[in-house]
Amino acid sequence: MRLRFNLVLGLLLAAIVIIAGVFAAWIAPYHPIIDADLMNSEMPPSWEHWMGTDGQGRDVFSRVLYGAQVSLTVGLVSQLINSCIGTALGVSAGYFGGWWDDLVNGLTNVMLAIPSLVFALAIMAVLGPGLPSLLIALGLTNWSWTCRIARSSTLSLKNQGFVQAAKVAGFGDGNIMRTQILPNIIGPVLVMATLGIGGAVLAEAALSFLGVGIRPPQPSWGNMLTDARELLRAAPWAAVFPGLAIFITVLGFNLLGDGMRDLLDPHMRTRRA
Amino acid sequence: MSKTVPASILSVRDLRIGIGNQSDLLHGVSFDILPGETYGLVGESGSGKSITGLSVLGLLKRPLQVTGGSILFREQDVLKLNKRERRRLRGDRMAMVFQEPMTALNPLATVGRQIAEMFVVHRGLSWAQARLKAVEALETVHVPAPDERARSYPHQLSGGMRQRVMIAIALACRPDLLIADEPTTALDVTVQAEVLKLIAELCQREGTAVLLVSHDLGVIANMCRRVGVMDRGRLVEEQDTRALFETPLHPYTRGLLAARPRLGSRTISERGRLTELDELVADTQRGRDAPTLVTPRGMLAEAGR
Amino acid sequence: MLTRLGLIAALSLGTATIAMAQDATPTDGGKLVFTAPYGNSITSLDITATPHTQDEIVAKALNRSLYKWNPEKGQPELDLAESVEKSDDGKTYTYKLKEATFHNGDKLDADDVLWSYNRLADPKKALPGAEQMLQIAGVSEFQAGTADQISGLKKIDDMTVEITVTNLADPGWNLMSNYAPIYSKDYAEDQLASKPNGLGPFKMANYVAGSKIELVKFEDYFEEGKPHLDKLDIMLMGEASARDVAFRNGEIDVNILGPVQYEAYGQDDALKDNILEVAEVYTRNIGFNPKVEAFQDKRVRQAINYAINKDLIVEKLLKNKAYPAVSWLPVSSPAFDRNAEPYAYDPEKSKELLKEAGYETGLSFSVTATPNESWGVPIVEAIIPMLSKVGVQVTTDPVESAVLSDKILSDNFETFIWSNSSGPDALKYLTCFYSKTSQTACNYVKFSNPEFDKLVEQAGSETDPAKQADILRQANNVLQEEAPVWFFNYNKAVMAYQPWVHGLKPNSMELAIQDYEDIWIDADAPASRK
Amino acid sequence: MLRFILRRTLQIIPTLLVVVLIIFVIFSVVPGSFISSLMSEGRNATNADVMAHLNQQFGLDKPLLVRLGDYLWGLAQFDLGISYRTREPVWNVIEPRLWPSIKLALAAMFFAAIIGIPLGFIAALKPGSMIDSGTMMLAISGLSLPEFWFGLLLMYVFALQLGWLPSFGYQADSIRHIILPAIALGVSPMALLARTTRAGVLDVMNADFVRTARAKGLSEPRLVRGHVARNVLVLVLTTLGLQVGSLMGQAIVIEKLFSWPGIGSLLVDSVAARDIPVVQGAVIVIVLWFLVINMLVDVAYAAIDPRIKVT
Amino acid sequence: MSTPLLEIRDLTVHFPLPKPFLFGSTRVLKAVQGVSLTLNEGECLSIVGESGCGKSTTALSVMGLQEPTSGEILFKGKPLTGPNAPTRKERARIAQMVFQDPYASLNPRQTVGRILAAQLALHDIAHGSEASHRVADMLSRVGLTPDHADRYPHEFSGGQRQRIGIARALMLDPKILVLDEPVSALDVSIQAQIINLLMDLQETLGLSYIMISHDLSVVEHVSDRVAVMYFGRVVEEGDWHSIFSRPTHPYTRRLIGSVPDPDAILSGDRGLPDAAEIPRNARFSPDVSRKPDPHENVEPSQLVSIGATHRVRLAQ
Repeated sequence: MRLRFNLVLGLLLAAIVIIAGVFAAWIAPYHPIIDADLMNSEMPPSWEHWMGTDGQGRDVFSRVLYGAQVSLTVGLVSQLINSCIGTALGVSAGYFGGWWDDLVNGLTNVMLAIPSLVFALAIMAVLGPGLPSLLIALGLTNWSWTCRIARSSTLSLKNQGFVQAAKVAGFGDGNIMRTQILPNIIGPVLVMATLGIGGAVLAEAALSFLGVGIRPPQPSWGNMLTDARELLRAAPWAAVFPGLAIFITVLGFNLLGDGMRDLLDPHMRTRRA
Repeated sequence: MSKTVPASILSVRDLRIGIGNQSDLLHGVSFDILPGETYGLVGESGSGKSITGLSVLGLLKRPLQVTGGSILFREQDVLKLNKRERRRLRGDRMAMVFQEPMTALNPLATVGRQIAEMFVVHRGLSWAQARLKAVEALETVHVPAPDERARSYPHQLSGGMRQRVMIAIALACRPDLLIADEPTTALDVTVQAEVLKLIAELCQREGTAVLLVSHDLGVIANMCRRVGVMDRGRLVEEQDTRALFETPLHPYTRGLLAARPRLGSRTISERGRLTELDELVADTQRGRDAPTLVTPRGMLAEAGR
Repeated sequence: MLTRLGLIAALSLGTATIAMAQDATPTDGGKLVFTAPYGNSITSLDITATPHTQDEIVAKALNRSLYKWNPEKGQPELDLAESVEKSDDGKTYTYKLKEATFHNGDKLDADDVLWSYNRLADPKKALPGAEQMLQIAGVSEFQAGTADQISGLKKIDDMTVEITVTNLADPGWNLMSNYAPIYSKDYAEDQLASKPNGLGPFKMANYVAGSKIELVKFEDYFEEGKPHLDKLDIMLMGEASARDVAFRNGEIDVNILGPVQYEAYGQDDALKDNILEVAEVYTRNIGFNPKVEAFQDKRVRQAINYAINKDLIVEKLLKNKAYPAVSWLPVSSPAFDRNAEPYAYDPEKSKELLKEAGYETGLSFSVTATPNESWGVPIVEAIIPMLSKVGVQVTTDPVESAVLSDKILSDNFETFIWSNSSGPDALKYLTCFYSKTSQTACNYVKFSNPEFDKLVEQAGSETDPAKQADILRQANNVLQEEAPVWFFNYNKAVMAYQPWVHGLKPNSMELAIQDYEDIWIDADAPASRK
Repeated sequence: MLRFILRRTLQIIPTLLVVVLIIFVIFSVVPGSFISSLMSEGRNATNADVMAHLNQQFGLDKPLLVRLGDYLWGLAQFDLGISYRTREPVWNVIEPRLWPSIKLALAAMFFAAIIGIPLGFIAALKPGSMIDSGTMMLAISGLSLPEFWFGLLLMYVFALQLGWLPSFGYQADSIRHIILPAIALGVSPMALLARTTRAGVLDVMNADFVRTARAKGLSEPRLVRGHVARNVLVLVLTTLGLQVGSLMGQAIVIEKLFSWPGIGSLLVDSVAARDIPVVQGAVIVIVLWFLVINMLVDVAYAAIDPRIKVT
Repeated sequence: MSTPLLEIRDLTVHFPLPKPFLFGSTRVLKAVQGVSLTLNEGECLSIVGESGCGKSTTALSVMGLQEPTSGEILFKGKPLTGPNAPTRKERARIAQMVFQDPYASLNPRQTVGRILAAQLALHDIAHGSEASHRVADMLSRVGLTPDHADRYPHEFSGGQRQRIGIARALMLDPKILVLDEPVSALDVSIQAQIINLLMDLQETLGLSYIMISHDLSVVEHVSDRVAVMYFGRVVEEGDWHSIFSRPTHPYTRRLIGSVPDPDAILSGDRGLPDAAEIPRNARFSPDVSRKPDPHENVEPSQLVSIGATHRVRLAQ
């Protein structure tokens, strides 16, 4: 019951955000950058501007839609990078063990110890603001949990019969990791990634707040929110809607992740059985 | 004659278990256990023997639930008791030993404390007094250096020792009924022998009735005077143990007995095939109440003898 | 160079409005909770070690210099000296020092002045305040290592100092700097950063790094009857929105306002009467790098000036917390041409000019910008749609503030948006566009125009202030015509204060820097301020 | 036990070394320098001679490897170097920020624990119920808002509208000042703790030994107290430790917003000013805090869980 | 005597234990200590013993899944260990393994057909339809139907999975099959089917088995020869009949005596076995009630022959 409810709600919210992002160009009534009319800045929501206009006189609704594109790209791509790094390191470390495992473990600990926001901040300082930098900064700094999970799952899988059987049958280590181990840890890795998407969206907002986010005037929810924080009294809609968008996205992906986790959780499964 | 027949300590009548209102896991099982008697329930995985044992104590996990029938313990239907009354019976009058002694003990508490808890909860002793009793209980189950062991944590003990601790917990309050659910399955064969012997010894001494649930006919034969054979949620046969082995009535029982290689049965000349279960019992015959089930209290005669 | 003494005396505050009742008699006692709005920390309590305004806000309470800036008159005046005598050649000044006491009890004497100025100029110490010493004779030899001490500094007696300068300019402009305070020669130098010892009206009581500085009245302060306050807390608060909440909540007594708050406070009956605004001497601009070919064409630069509706940006984004710029010099400058009109918003003319220059289409450039709300990325965001209407594509090159100057000085930009000092010393700041001024000095756009050069040279050798102002006015107009930058606005600094606060001054140099000794609070102050 | 602590302490060294290296490498290629940050206000051009002298004074004219070597050599002698910005020893810059930072981290964690753990318990006791859904949704909602946004919200509501609490600042002896930043910082670990606790309770409630405890006839309260709570704690402890450990580094935004004089805001300021020695020092402190907390967690494990041998 | 099919010589496997910090030497868990065994063509050799006795480690060493600390394993006289060991692929054609847990031994993400066919492609034996043909063939051979190839493991019962596991092990046509507790996870009724299947396959395919088991009744039924392991060592070894009819080492006796056998109990031959009742034989130092410490070296001892095919460990 809970399972379905949260999972469905999560899926629904995530789907809304994804659709908004993918079809932004078709849905959005205005161009998010060029269609700026300073004369009509800070207009409250109306028929022409469903979510009002911001301080620059741009349509908040359109910018929220295009922002979905950016925020989703940030979330999905950076998590994809994280998942790939984490999984590759975690699986190989768990599978081979030995010095490589020690090395990966050490690196994971280092990554856990350095606050990811600080790390991302430093990388952004090097690469300069902008979407590609952001993807790299967030993609390189958040893989330690995935790595840990991939490693521990691999450790428990590698002594299971089917992995042993593949070894006995003569398959190479790479092949075994790819065909035997990877498909069986994709669940928990996916859960981590889903939860991470929300984290990345929030991290984008935090970095924007610190002045190193997406390159304006490209709209992202983070920099919309940062721009609008001064307008909270004068034009609350300029802040509320991107804030709401972040809220919905993070909530959606978190619910999705939790729901997936419950789905993979043997307790919950027996409960339903 | 009937006056010499003692009342059963446990009388299960038409017990049904399922999820929701469907009784698809246990389709009405009835049996009796007399005071001091060791009764065996044998069956393969999924036959419903374990949930039968658990349901007597009221330990079924959601969403499993008893959907019908009655469980009379000392002539009182425990299903009609409220939660609190039922809890008071548990541990005190009826106790249980589980299969996996490693996970069945709390890893973070000393075994002494886990035994002592029984006296605190059911006898109202102080922890200090209970501890002394716990050491005594460990002594009873032949744990060497009980005083020292009482301070140990479960992980510091071997599997056999842990199962002894479980038995000490179960028998701490001298219950009338002990339900032993595969008590030795996780143990090595030499340890298994010792543990079984211990259960038999203690229960005989205290006159505790035992419901022994096992998949191993050997274990059942060792321990029980009467056996019920379960298959697919039904009790398909119930007999005196010796009779069961000599003249199994239900085809499933026959199949079960035949399918198992017996120690010493091989002849030097050749390595024979084993009889497979489905050669003896057709699928349609499985899990059906057969006329082989004598009565729920089939052994009255013997009890009175 | 010629003296410009008195030239700026006429510095007009034009639009500055002083709503405070300054006539009431100050009462003593109480506590003021001031804010330093340019960050969440200060760099050092030793102002000589840092060039940041944020630190100056604190230093102003702790230290005194030989001169001080008089915000009302708009010129430097003597502070630690009772009197000064100028030699006939106008290059040697003899100061009679005041009786003053340092916080540690030391008395001010001539050696302290010599020691302080020598220390500032010492190249091994690499202090930012060294810039203020350059006018003193002998400093360059001292810095080059050819002299052991600065020849232009002489002690006459314990309370008399003689300073020789290299040109005719009033040394007060340099020596009033808060970055060039007088320290006690007998005080351990390495203690200055943590236990400052100055001549200022307040002394350190408690410093919570990254949070606040608590100061208490210095009883032996040399000005009689001052300071009025018993205590002064300076809160380090960089977040405008947080400051807003704190001010409205009565937790702080003054708040430097950003555009949005300026508008909001102005519309709020409870707040609008206690606002102090002043035209600051900063010009915000977008500088065009001539290394982009199009920017070598005057018509392109003018076209951009025509294409942007700066009045609208000032009104909408800056909420009128700025004055649309005409040319480089700010309205408060004596050389400001009151008859000059700023570039009008005229997209048609802009298109025409671009067409003439051959950039009808295809002109695109990026603006290197910091996140600053008044002269950073938000402004660029606003000009993007405007310029796109005349066919010019603009992108942003957002950078951290630490990187902006780096990129500019290393010529690594197409255009930048910045806020630059443009006063009060008009000649000094127009000289930035002199063709021989290097890019790393302040000719960031490598401006070179013979006509302009001639005017600047002429102004430099003109001794009559009025004539000089005239010439500079012409130069300024040439600059407008040539449009080496997009002239955006002159800053209007705005400070909100609680109604019980009195004695704040409209300081056009930097509004956040106040003469704390003159501030007092009245009986209406809440209990927490008493 | 002592030996364990000693060994863990030694293990910190390589981690720290790698961290120092990473930061060093990153900031050696970062654009902008301490010198250029001096004129970031765009007001006065700083004298070129002064800049050159400064470069020399801080050894910035030396090759990168020499600088790294110097730094590591200093570090080995517990010398963090001299701050470019304040020209004081780095430790003098960091030290006053340490206690406020620790205080905030602990306060945030306290908030997270007293709200998150009970929420998780409540949710797990009736899995699948509306209570479960509700509490978990609440917990996740808490972390679904950007920190600074949530912080501003708290300011507006509790400081401005209700006037209950001060909106900013640090006061050594005041609990009132720490409440809002602690809540703002604590929401995300709170949500995580609620989740972990819920999963942990579900896990433990399904454990065989809880079934044993039920079979022993324990009442639910006794069961939870005697058998569930400690075992859940073992599962939650890791999360708790990791969170306390990383809170110091996560507090950047909150510290900036609430003008809290912690390591995080020092770090951001130092990054902005390219004051590399302080950046290094602050990161080292943050990482040390993380590692030490995790060591303490391991020690706590040994105290709670007899299965873990500390040698 | 001809070269045995497989020969294990003095196999020793040590597992390092976490090193104590700074002080103390590295400690090892001596899982297998000097085990020597031979397997002849067409024979079923069973290794019995209780958990932790080293029987599984021995089997894993044979499969190349565990690197021996010392000793060697020879296949037809050629070493399977050491520098001249065959590659993993080459070894696959020699020996295959059937695993204990039928639920963990099949990749849940692959269809049965893929599980079986993948190795054919790897070894370049058959591809495409030829491979599926062979898979179908093998499936019928182990008592399943060809259409089972399209299903996923979770659609099968435990017994069926074990059949799939056997099929997988046979795809490469190996000479030796190592059976690691092949029926202990199965229900009694299924056990018989699998045992019968294994015996049938051995005969028709001429396989040699090494069976690891703790279940003495199964061992007795299936084996040709039996080795009893106790704490890393072989304590008694011989043909099945000698071991079961004349168990000589006290541990073997105790092991056999502990099996709860209904027939024996019901016929009254034996009651509940008791460790104390096991006859002590001074010659064999049968102190089996005290567990040897697996970390320490046991004093050297050797196996002595007490019959043509029967050897027993003699402690000095």
